[in-house]
Amino acid sequence: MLLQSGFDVALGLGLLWVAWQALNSSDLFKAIVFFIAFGLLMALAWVRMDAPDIALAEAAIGAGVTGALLLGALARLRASNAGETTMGQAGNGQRRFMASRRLLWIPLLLMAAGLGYAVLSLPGYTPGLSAQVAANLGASGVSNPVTAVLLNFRGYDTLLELVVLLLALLGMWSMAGPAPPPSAEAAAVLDGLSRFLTPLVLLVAAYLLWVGTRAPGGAFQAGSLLGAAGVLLILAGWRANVASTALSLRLVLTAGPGVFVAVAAFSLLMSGQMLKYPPAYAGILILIIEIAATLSIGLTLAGLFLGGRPRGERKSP
Amino acid sequence: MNAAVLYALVGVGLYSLGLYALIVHAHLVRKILAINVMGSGVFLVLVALARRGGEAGTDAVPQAMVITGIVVAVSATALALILVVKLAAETGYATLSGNRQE
Amino acid sequence: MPAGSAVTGVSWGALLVLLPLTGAMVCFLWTRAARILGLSTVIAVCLAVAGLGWQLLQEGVYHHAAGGWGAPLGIELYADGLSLLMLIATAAVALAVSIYSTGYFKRARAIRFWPLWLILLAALNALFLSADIFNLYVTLELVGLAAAALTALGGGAAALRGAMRYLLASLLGSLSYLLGVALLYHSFGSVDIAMLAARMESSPTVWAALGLMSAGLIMKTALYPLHFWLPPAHSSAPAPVSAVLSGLVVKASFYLLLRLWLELFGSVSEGIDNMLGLLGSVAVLWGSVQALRQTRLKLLVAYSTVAQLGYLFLAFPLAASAMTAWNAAAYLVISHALAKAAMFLAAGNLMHFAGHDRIADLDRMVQRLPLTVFAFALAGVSIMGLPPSGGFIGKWLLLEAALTQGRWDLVAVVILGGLLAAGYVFKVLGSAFTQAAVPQRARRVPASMEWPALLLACAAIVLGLVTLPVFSLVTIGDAFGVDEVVP
Amino acid sequence: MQQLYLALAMFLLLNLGAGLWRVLRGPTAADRMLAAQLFGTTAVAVLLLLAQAFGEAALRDVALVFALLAPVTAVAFVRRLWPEQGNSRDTD
Repeated sequence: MLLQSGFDVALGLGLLWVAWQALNSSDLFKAIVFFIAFGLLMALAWVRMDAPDIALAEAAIGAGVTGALLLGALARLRASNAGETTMGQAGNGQRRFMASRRLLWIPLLLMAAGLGYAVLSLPGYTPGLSAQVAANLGASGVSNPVTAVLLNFRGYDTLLELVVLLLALLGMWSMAGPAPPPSAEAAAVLDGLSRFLTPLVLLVAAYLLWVGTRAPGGAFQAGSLLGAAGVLLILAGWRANVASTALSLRLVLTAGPGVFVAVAAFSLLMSGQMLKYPPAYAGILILIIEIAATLSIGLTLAGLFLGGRPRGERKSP
Repeated sequence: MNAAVLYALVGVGLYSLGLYALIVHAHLVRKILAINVMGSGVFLVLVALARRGGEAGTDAVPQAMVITGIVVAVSATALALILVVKLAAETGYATLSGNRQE
Repeated sequence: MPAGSAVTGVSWGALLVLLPLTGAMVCFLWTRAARILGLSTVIAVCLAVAGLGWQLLQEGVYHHAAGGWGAPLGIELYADGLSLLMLIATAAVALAVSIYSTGYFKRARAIRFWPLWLILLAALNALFLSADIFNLYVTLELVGLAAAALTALGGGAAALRGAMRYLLASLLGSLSYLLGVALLYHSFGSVDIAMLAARMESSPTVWAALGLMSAGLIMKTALYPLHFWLPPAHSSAPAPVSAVLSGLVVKASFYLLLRLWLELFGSVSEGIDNMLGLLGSVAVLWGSVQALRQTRLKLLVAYSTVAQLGYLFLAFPLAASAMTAWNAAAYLVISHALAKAAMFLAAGNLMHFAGHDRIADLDRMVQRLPLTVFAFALAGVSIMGLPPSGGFIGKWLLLEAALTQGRWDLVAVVILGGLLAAGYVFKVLGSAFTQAAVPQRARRVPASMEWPALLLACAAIVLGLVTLPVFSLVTIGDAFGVDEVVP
Repeated sequence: MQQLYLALAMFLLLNLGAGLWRVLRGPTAADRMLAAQLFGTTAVAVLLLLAQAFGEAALRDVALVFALLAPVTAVAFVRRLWPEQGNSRDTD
């Protein structure tokens, strides 16, 4: 018990310290490395809170995609000489202004204290919805409660959330123009690594998707892994030979939200309530939606890392 | 004080640290990191408080909400990063005030 | 089966979300037909709003349990008169903006515009229909990201900077809101608004949630002093996007604030309403003065939005005469939505025509673009609050509520704000009548861009003539929670 | 037995602190990146220990994902940032 408390206290303090470093390091690259470490500690925190589903999602998205996104953006910022901290560029007046803003910690400390008090003074334990989830789990078509909530009980949220992901890609395409050209040919080691690692990642993604119906895992974790595999391939200089207008690419990108909307519309037509699955078919419907969602999430995340519309003409090994 | 409350307080701390950094720093990538740290703090509060009843209280609903939140956060981060990259390519600065034309 | 039940049998609310989502994806997949597909989707959404309205008139409030589970486990969609009013305003502005966009956006940009815009429309509809505070968080994020992406569509440093500022403000707002959601969920074990309302009781946690959610939504609504992101974003976006941002997007977060205030926090929020009133008053005066000082047309219109949003918050300290004050707020929300969208579309025409938006150089626009200037003037009538416009009714109701409660300070603010608004509207119109020093090149403005502005402005005026139907609409489901007689 | 696993996990967590120190001090970007990599490896070990201590099999999946994805950020660093700054000292 003591050891557990010690672990929790150390982890909590570590989280705060790493977050502070990630936010206030003088060097932006250092800040990003600390942020990647922060994601790692967050995953451990999720484990300690009995939330392995979130730990998986945090690990897959945090370790794979977010870190790569940040590093990629930093590289492009350095290319336009904007990757430094602003202190060097700011004039004296700017600095004084910044200094006055640093006094901000006083009201923020008060706010934090107030919020902390609010958390501590929560009226006694409320059971939340765990009882309802348990009672209806049998009719949901899956036996992992988190997947049941995500794809059945609160499937409407998940539908909208897949649209958010698609929206991010659409927004990026609308402003970014074509993706930057791939960097130099990958060295043999990287090439070998990506050839060796990609199938493994795909295999684990498939496993997580399959296991997600009854144990921690599911479409998001699997999709994030696919996305990470895509990031790896992009980094190794691999480019799909498709124009940005290629219909097949856009079909996969919209597969997740598309299938979800189709199921919603069909159930609306059949039962008058959107996303109400007949219990007998709930399992298979969820599986279909999850497969489509996994593909879309993976391709979207990889597309977001690409940093622009895919180029059509480039051919790579 | 049990572990759940501890983590919830850490979440509040992360939220506040992020808010501070968001206001104080001018570099947009730092602001984006700040938003992400704030988000992690909120997620931590959301999940941790569900366990203040002890080991028995694993509530799947906040966990599912956090997974939704993580995906939303990644989308927002990606969109914000590409905006910064474009802005820097256009103006040479990755800040909101830095400005070459005006 | 009579025609009526065929209409009421359909779940129009769910369609209001699914239709534009489908439209967005189809536009994305079939880019060649994006314009025609997008426009048809918006027309279909307008029909669905009509269907929902008919349904509400026949059967009262609309409930839909997504997934068939119902609260608290599942997500409930809910629509009463207030939601319907917002949906109607959204549909009206959306239709006008969509027609305008067919002329405004040329091929390459049109392909990018339509999917983003339809997702934004779906998100707005979903927000107005949701009765679940976590689902509302997702819709808020969807609205914010879509709006930021659309703002950046203009390209160029100003638009990118405006979009970035807006995105950061919007994310901060939604995260604060989400922390509030977390506290409420753990206080009462539900995220359904009706259930929370039934279990609500005052506690430090609830106050913290109230503060966080209100602050987040106020930030998104751009109430002074959290308005700093609005003028750069709204003035640098493409014209149809500006119209949507100023007309609808800021109203969405205000609507949510109003909902939470009326249904959740009304009983525990003593004293804060006066502060909101004070900030609203400052916003009205400061925003109007700023608008008056601008030399660029779009910035002027954007600052006018800051001022007009201030009026909405004047209703909070007057809530003692609830029906009048909330009716005033509802009236101001929709009349401003129509009038401000019309103004931005008209400003977009002037910019398209002259290639700039310097107010002083608006060279005899009244002869060259009579329809557009007329639209701007009509919208201005509603913004100023002159009869017989919708803006007049809203401000009149505010005055009435302020007078009955003896709040002379608020009376003064309303009147002064109206005078200042007259100042900046006439500043623009004055320049439109005079000859500029430098003769300028001119580009033709297609009819598809002139008429939507004019029709929206006319709608803002007509709104002042149909008060009784609007009032009776709002009473469906008794959103304001009072049984006062309609004034 | 559980106590032993927990004690080991605790020890590794403190080890992470040592890795963090290297991230903090640098002096080159490559040092920081490598420290973060080491960090990932340690986290994998912590996860496996916790999986054993609490009998939670899913934690092994988390460890697996970490182990698989650790190279991604490293490759991103090497491919995108290395050419210009890998060896140079940071502005500290």
